[in-house]
Amino acid sequence: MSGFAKEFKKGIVISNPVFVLALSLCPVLAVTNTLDKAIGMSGAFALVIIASNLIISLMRKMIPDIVRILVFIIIIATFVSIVEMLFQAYIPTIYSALGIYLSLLAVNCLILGRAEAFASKNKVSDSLADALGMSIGFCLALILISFFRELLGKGGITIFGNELFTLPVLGDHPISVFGMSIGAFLVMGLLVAFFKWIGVIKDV
Amino acid sequence: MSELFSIFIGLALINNIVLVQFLGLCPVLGVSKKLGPAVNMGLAVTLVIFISSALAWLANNYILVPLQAEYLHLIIYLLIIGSMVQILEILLKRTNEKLYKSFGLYLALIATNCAVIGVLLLNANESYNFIESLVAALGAGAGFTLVMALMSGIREKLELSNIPKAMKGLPVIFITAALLALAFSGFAGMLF
Amino acid sequence: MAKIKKDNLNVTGEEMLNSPAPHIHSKWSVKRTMYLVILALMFPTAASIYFFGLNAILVILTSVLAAVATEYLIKLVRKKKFVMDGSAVITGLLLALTLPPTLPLWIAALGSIFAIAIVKEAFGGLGHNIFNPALAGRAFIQLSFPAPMSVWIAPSGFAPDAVTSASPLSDAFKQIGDNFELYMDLLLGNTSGSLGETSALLLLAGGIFLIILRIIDWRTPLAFIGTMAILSLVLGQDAVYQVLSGGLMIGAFFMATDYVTAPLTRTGKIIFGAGAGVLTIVIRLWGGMPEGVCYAILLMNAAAPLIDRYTQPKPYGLKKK
Amino acid sequence: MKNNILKPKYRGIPQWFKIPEHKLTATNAIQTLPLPDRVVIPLHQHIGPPSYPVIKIGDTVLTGQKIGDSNEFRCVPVHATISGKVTDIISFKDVVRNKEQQAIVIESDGKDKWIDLQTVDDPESLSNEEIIFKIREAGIVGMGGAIYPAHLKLTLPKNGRLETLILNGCECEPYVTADHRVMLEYGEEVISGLKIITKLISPDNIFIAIEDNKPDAIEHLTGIVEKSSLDGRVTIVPIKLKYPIGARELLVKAVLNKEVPFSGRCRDISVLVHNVSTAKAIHDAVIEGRPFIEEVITVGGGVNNPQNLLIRVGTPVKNLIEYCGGKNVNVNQIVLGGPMMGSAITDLETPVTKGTRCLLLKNTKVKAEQDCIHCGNCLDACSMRLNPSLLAKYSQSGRYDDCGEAYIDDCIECGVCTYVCPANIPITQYIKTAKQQLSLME
Repeated sequence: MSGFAKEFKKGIVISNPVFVLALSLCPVLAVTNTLDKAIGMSGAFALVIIASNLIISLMRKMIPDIVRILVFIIIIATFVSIVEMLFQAYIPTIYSALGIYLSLLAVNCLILGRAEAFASKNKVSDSLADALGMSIGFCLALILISFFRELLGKGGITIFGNELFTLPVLGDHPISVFGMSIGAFLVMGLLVAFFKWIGVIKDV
Repeated sequence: MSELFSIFIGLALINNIVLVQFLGLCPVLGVSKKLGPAVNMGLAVTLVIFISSALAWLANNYILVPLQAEYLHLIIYLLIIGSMVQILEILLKRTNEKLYKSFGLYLALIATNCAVIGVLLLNANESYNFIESLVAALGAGAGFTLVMALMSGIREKLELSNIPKAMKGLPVIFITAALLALAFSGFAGMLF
Repeated sequence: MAKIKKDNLNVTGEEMLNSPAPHIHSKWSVKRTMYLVILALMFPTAASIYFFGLNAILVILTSVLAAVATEYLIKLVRKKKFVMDGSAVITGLLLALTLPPTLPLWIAALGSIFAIAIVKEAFGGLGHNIFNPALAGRAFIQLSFPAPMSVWIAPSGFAPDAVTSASPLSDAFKQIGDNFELYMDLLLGNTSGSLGETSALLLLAGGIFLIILRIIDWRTPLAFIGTMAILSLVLGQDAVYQVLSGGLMIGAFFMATDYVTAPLTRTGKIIFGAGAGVLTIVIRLWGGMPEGVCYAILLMNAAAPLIDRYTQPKPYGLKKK
Repeated sequence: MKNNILKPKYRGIPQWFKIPEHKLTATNAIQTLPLPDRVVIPLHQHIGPPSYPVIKIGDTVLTGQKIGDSNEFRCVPVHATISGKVTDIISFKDVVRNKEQQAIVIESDGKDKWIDLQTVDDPESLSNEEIIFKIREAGIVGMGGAIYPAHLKLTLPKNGRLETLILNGCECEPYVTADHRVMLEYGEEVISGLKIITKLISPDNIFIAIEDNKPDAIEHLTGIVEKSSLDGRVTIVPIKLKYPIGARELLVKAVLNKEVPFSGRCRDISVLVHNVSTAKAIHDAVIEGRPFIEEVITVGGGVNNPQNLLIRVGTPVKNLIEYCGGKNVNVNQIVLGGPMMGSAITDLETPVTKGTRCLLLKNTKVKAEQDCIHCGNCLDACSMRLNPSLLAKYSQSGRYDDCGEAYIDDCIECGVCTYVCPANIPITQYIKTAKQQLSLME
């Protein structure tokens, strides 16, 4: 089980997919203006990466080397399509808020990267741990970024319609830039800088 | 005519594909260290977006819609892009060795570039007609190339700057992107 | 082989300074340049205080103090020496001059903090920033707080009853008055608008002061204002009005000439000014933003490294290829 | 026939960067420095391969006797500048060329006994080869700062000729007045040297370029030319004084409105530039048979009594300062050469070598280097139209190849960029470092 724990931990801290590897940034930045969207995206991401890692790891001996990337893409795209349909059916508000970025999970470098670098070479349990670790790391990063963006860009935090709290001055005059793409780049840049500064992230 | 112009300006400047829609960020972070490669990448992406937009529109309107299989559009688009990149690579290699050498490396990367698939999905979402799709593709390509060129110019300057240690690398590029997006916000609400 | 003996080398025993050539230096220094710019900025600052009274003083003080304090804190965190070279004061002052007089002070401070911390110091401080800090700060708060950023009051000096009125660039204002009076008001500054954007004449005076002292190059403002004037005529606009109103004067003389963020070369400066002129008129006529100068300069800032790259002078003796 | 006066075509760096002249010693007649007790004569005082000692420690030498030479054609010999005994051959740190080299120490016997001098009355009686041999044997190097062996410049390329000769009387460095005094006091010798050069290369056009702040020198030389056989062939060009107009690249531009090709030489556009003091040395060598052992140097700045001195090569700096009344209290830097291009020395025993035109004592405040603010001053001031700030930044970050691509070879190291830099960045120093690194890479 130590192997499982190791792979699990790796995804959350040591090579956090978002902050350290700087992979799959387009969903990260696009959907983090509210916590709701970030959580929705994290869920979709987890479903797709776990399912595709599982399938690819199971099929790893069957897939011919020469077309493996194509096969991975088709497997991932299939799962993305399934998740899309699930979201559309059960949580339509989040589905429409996520827009094309949900479909874009299909070309997510992170999912494809894990499939190619890990799942296609390792046994099922390790691949599953890897996928779980990556999902949680991804989820934590998204929640962190969206927390700051929503706090500053909306002046308070609201989760699924429940208002948690509102800031005194910013509640009336939120710094709406943080809800825009500028805020996404800004928060992302400052967070990575902060992690580098306190030494969590080493220079790559 | 003005509608087409609005679509072009919309994707190139107002809702810049990179700075506002976050599409194609990986090459902006990865291949923008030097101007030459950055612009080549931009042009290659523009070419791929343009051709695959045309193919995707045809596939969508003549295959998927009649068959009522729109849920398959993601997979179809990916197949179109993948095979097109492959064909382009072979064609370039056969016809123009020099161009292949300057483009070839990036072509493979483009297959998974979210800018390409993103534009196809946007076209489908907005249900643009054929011409509109092509103009949107050109606008997106122009916006992408512009940001690549500006970013590489800035990064060449940053190479010689005394950036704080914690800011070096990714953080300063993100901040630059943020400020670039701030500058581009001047185009917001532009109407012709 | 013996070396020359050290003990009889120096007659007086004093240590002589060993520094590289050249051994003389001009009067130019960063501090001198910065303080001369501040001096030139005193013209529009005085005008803003004359026209907007206490409001102006408060906004300017807040913005400048926030800028200097932010720079000081960041140098402290980075364990670098804080030098009062005046650049933070310029940023704070320039930012304040682009703000409306009634802006809540905390917003002005926020703009200053953003300008110094993110736009300037994150890139390594003076000399390393890509974008003009004051303008980026203004764009930041303009985008975040569009409502308080577009409250304009008529100039009333220290009188307490401020009346909101239309900004010169808003459409409502364009209808009023006979042209000559409007021009005179714009020239003298007797209009509503941002703190420092009111009096074109005093901005011009400050700018010419800097040009005479060779602190700024005449090419940038001339290309900027010239392009604006010509394009206005071509597009059937009132050229005098387009040139005198809004932030063009302060932008052309004080923002577009910012050393750090503008091109180095002379040709580059002309291209920079002309490009900013074109973008300003495009944003003014077709854009959704009330004023284009700020964004035009920021966009040209982004292009400045590329402009520099393609306008390097041809070195002496180099044959054209 | 009257010699025409030409208007210069290039006016140097912009007016607002003009460097103060400080030519305080322009009216001080040249004084001869008393012979030193001891001279230190470096063996490598020119551009080209070094020379080697031809005497041994303990030998007795006469003034003007050759003490160092080598078989290399591009090498020039060095001579004893006083009579006496060779006491030592030491290792010597040459600050001007920033390298370690050998130097011969001679203790004076106080008699200044010369070797036999072969005088020639009419240079026309000698063949060109004989003259060039005499110039080489006399150890003459260019006095304009480049210390390039004079005989090499005077040897015509095979089947080629040099169409234009420019005699350089521009002395643009602040403080320095040595050439100015040479033109006034040794005008006849200068023109005689010019005649010899003219005989050697028979140019179509001869120009004498003198800065317009020396009207007396212009007048004096014009008078001598009019009385000489060169009358009618010479054009006098008064040049507007703006540092670094005396550099040959810029002088060619000012006089002929032509540019020396990139990383080329004046010779490539069929031009020869010679300094007035070199012309005088050529006269001394050919007509009077005297080797190059004396030169005129300005001692300026923080001495009690600034002077133009005629000194023997190898005299320690200390002697010059003492003769000029000692240094002022606040002096903290001694510069061998002009204030713009000279090298600071920390050792008062440092000998004055061939081609040194100035000894400057000054008070320098070292200012801390700040970050570049992109003001563009250096770009506007650079006469060679380079981008010094970029070169300095490339050099700072060790990107020497990029320096090469930014045309660093064009830099003449005049120091103007550093002079005008508001951020006190030692741009010239960075450029020199990069050039050194680039030459090491080759």
